[in-house]
Amino acid sequence: MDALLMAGMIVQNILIAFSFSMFLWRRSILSDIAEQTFISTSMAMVLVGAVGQIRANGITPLLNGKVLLLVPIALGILIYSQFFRKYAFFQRWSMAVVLGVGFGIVIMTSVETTILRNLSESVLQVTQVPVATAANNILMIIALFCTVSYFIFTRPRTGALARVQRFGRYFMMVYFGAVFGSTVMSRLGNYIAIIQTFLNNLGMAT
Amino acid sequence: MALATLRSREIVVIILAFCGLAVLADYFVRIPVLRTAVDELKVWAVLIAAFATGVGFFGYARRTIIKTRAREPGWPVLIYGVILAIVMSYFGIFYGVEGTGYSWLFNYVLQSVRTATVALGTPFIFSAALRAFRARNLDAVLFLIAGVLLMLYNAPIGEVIWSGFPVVGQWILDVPQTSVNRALMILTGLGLAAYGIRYIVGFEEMAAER
Amino acid sequence: MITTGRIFDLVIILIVFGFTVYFIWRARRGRVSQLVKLPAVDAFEEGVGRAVEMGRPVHYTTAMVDIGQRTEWVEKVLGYYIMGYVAQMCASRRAQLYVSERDALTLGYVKETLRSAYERAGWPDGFNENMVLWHPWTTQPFALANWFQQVKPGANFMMGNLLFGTVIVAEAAALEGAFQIAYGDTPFLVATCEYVMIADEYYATSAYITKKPLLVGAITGNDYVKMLLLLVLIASVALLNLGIKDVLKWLAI
Amino acid sequence: MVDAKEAGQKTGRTKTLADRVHSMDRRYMWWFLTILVATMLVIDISIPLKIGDETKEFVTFMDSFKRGSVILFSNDNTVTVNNVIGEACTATMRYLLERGVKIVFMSLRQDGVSLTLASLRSIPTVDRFKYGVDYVQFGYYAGDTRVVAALQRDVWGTLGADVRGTACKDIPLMQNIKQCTDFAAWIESGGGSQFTFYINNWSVPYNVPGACIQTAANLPDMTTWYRNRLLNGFVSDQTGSAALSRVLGYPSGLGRILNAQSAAHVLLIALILVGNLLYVQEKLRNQRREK
Repeated sequence: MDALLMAGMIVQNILIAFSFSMFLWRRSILSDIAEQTFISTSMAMVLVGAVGQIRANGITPLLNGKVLLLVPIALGILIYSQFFRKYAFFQRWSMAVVLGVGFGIVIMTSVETTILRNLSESVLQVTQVPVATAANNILMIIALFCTVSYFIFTRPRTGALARVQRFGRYFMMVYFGAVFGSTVMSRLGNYIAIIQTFLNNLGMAT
Repeated sequence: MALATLRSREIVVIILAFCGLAVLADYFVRIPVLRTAVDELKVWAVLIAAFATGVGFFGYARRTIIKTRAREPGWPVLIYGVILAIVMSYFGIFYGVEGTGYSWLFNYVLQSVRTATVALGTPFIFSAALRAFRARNLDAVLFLIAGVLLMLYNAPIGEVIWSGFPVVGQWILDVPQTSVNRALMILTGLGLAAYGIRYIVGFEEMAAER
Repeated sequence: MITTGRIFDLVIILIVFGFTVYFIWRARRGRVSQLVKLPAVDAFEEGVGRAVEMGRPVHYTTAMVDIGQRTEWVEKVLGYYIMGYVAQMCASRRAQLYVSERDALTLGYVKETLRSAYERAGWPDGFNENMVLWHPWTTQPFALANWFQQVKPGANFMMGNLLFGTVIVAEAAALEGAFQIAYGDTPFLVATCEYVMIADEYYATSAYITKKPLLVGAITGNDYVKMLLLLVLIASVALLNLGIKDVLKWLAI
Repeated sequence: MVDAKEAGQKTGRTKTLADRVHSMDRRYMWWFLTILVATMLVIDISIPLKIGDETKEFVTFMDSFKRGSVILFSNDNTVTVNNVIGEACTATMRYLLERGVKIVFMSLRQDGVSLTLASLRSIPTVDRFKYGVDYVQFGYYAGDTRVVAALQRDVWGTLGADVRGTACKDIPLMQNIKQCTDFAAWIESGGGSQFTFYINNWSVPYNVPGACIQTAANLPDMTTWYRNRLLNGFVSDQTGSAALSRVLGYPSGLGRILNAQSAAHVLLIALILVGNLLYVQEKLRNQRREK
C-alpha cells in the first residue's frame, strides 16, 4: 500500500508539472500528455458513471421483475443511433422524452419557486418598521424594479424609462462586483490546493 | 417509405408535448392514473439520461480512432490516452468505484490534472487585475468597488484591516445583491418558462425545420 | 380540481403562454414589434471599424460547450446567428474574421457561413480555411491567449460562456488593445470589455439581428409579462403598506 | 484604448512604468503568486477567523435532526470544488453520523461518488458505523433536476441500487424511505446551482428543509435563498469550512490555506489599485499631450 502511495505522490507531481508546462514553457509533448490524461480519465469517469447508473437503476430493477423498464432501456440504446448517419433521427425520440420531462419540471419550478417566491419576498414593509430597515427595504424594491425594467426591449429607451434602466444597470454592476469578489476565493482555492499538494508531496508544508 | 414517416418531426413533437404536458398537468391536478404514469415517466427520463452521458465516451473513442488512422501529429499520445481510459474504465466497471485501482487513478491522476488545468486560469485573474480591470466608466467603478469590498469580506484579513469591512460586505450581500439577484432570477425563470413552453408545444422544433 | 396553492402559478403559465403565442402569431403575419437598438449592437460596427482602421483582423468565439452537450447549446446556436451578422459586416468592410471553435461537429458549418458571407460581399479571396481556428477541449483559452499575442486582433467578440477560460481570453485580448464585446461569465467581463451583454440582452440582440418572428415574438411576449409582474409588485407593496396584510397570501393561492 | 507599448515606440520616448507593466510576461505574475502562496503555506501566522451567522445556523439546523432520522446528502462536488469545500463535507458527515443521524449519499456529478468515499474514509470514527444501517451510498445519477424531481415520490425506483449493487428493498436503511418526505432534510454540497434543484423540487412543494455547502462563487445565490427563507444556513467556501470545523470542534487543515487566501486577496486588491492608478496617470498624460 505504501508503494502505491509513494507512486501516487510522484505521479501527481509529474502531472502537475506537465500541466503547468503549457503555461510556463510552451505547448509540447509534456503538456499534450497532461491534457490527454485529463481527457481520457474524465471520459473513463463518465463511462463508469453511466454504466453504474444503468446498472443501478435499469438492470437491477429489471432483473427484480420490473419489465416496464425495457422501454426506457430501448429508448436509451436508441441514443447511440447518432453514430449511424442513416438512423441518427432515432436519438431525437429518446431526447424528446428527456427534454419533455425536463422542461415540464423546469416550467413549473421556475414559476412556483423562482418567480413567485422571489416576487413575494420582495413585497416588503416600508412603514411601521425602524428607519434603517425601511431605507434598506425601499432600496431593495427600487433595485428590483430598476433591474427588471432594464430588460424591457420593446419600449423606446427615452425619458423616465431610460433613467430607470440606467439605475438598473448600476445596481447590476454592484451585483456583478459581488459575484466577482466572491468567485476569486474559489478560484484561488484551487490554485492554493494544487501548490499545497505539490509542496506536500515534496515533504514541505504540512 | 416507412423510414421517412419515422423520421418526420411530428413524432418528436408529439413525444415532447406528451411528456411535458403530462408532467405539467400532474402538477396542477390530482388524478391517480396520471400521477402513477408521471412518476414512471420521470424515472424513465433519468435512466435515458444515463445512456446519454455514455455518448461522450464513444464520441471520444471515435474521434481518437479517426485521428490515429490519419496519423495526425501527436498520435502516440492519443494511444496512451486510450489505454489509460480503457484501464480506468475496466477498474471502475469490473472492480467497482470502491476498488483500489479506480480510487488510485481518481485520487492521484484525475484529481491532479483537473485541478492543475483549472488552476492555470488563476494567474490570469491577477494579470488582468493589473492590466485589464480598468475603471473606464461608472459601471466599472461600481463593479470594482463592490468586488474589492466583497473580497475583503470573504478573506479573513479584511476584519483585521478594518472591523467595518465584514459589516459593509454583509450589507452589500443582503441588500443590493439580494434584490438584484431576485430580479435576475425572476427574469431567468420567466425566460426559461417561456422557452420551455415554446419547446414542449413544438414551436422551436418547427422553427428548426425552416 | 386544481391543487391549492398552485392557482396563481397556472395563471402565470397561461399568461406567459398566451402572450408568447399571440406575439409570435402577430410577428408571423408581419406585424413585428420594434425592438430597441441596444448599445452593444451599435458597438459591433464600432469594433469592426476600429479593427479596419488599425489594419488588424477580428476574432469571434462562441460558447465553450459542444453542441448538444447541455442546455447551454441554445446560447451557442444564437452565437452562430450573430456570427453570420458579424461575418457579413467584416466582409463588407474588408476585415478578416477569425473564428475559434472547439466543437469538431460544427466546424464545417462555421466554414460555410464565413465563405458565403465573403462571397456575398464580393470578396471571395478574403476567406481562407485558416480563418477557422480549432482548439479541442480545455486548450482553447490558453491557445487563444498565445494567438492573441501573435496576431493582435483589433476586435474580439465572445458570444457565449467560456467558463474558466473567460478571464484568460478577455485579459489576453484587452492586453493587445482589442475592442471587446462579450456575453457570458459577466463578472469577469465588465471591467475588461468595452461592451457586455447581460442575460436577456443577448437573446434580444439575436432577435434584433435576425428578425426571426419566433424570437421577436417571444421577446415581445416576455416584455409584457415583465411589465405585468412589475405592476403586481408595485400594487402588492402599496397594499401591504396600506395595512392589508393578506396580500402575501393572495400571491400564494 | 490605444496600445501603450506601440504609442511609446512611435513617439520614441523612454518606457514608462505603465509601458513596462503592460509588456510584462504573465509568467512573472505566476511566479510571484506561487512564491507568495508557497511562503504563506510554509510559515505559520495566525489571523483571527470570523464565524458567520449562516454557519451557526447551519450547525443549529444539523442539531435539530432527531436521533435515528434519515437525511439525504447530495455530494455534487467535482474535483475542483472538493479542493475548496471538501473539509466542510467531511466535518458535516462526521458530525451527523456521530449524532446518530442516518445518511443516504448520492451524487449528481460523476466525481461525487469517489469523493464521498474519500471523505468517509478520512473520518477517524467511521468504523463505528455500519454500512447499510447507519449510512448507505448511492452512485451518480445523470439528469440533474429530473433526478431530484423523480425522487419526490419514488425513491426506490429512482435510486434502484447502491454502489455495491444491492437493491433498495434489501437495504435495511431504505426500508421506510419511499418518498422525499420520509427524509428529515437534505444537505447539498457542490459548486453550481444544484442546491436550487432541491429547493425547487423538495423544499417548496414538499416542505423538506435543507441547507447547503457551496463554493464562494455561489455566495450571492446562497445569500438570496437564505434571505428567501428556503435555506436553513449554509457553509461558504474555505472561510465557512474553517468556521464550521471550529464550531464543531474538529481539527482543521485550513489555517495556513486561509492565510494564503488572505495574502492573495490583498495582492489582488493591490494590483487592481496599482493598475488603475497607472491607467489614470496614462490618461492624464495623454490629455496633457493633446493640449
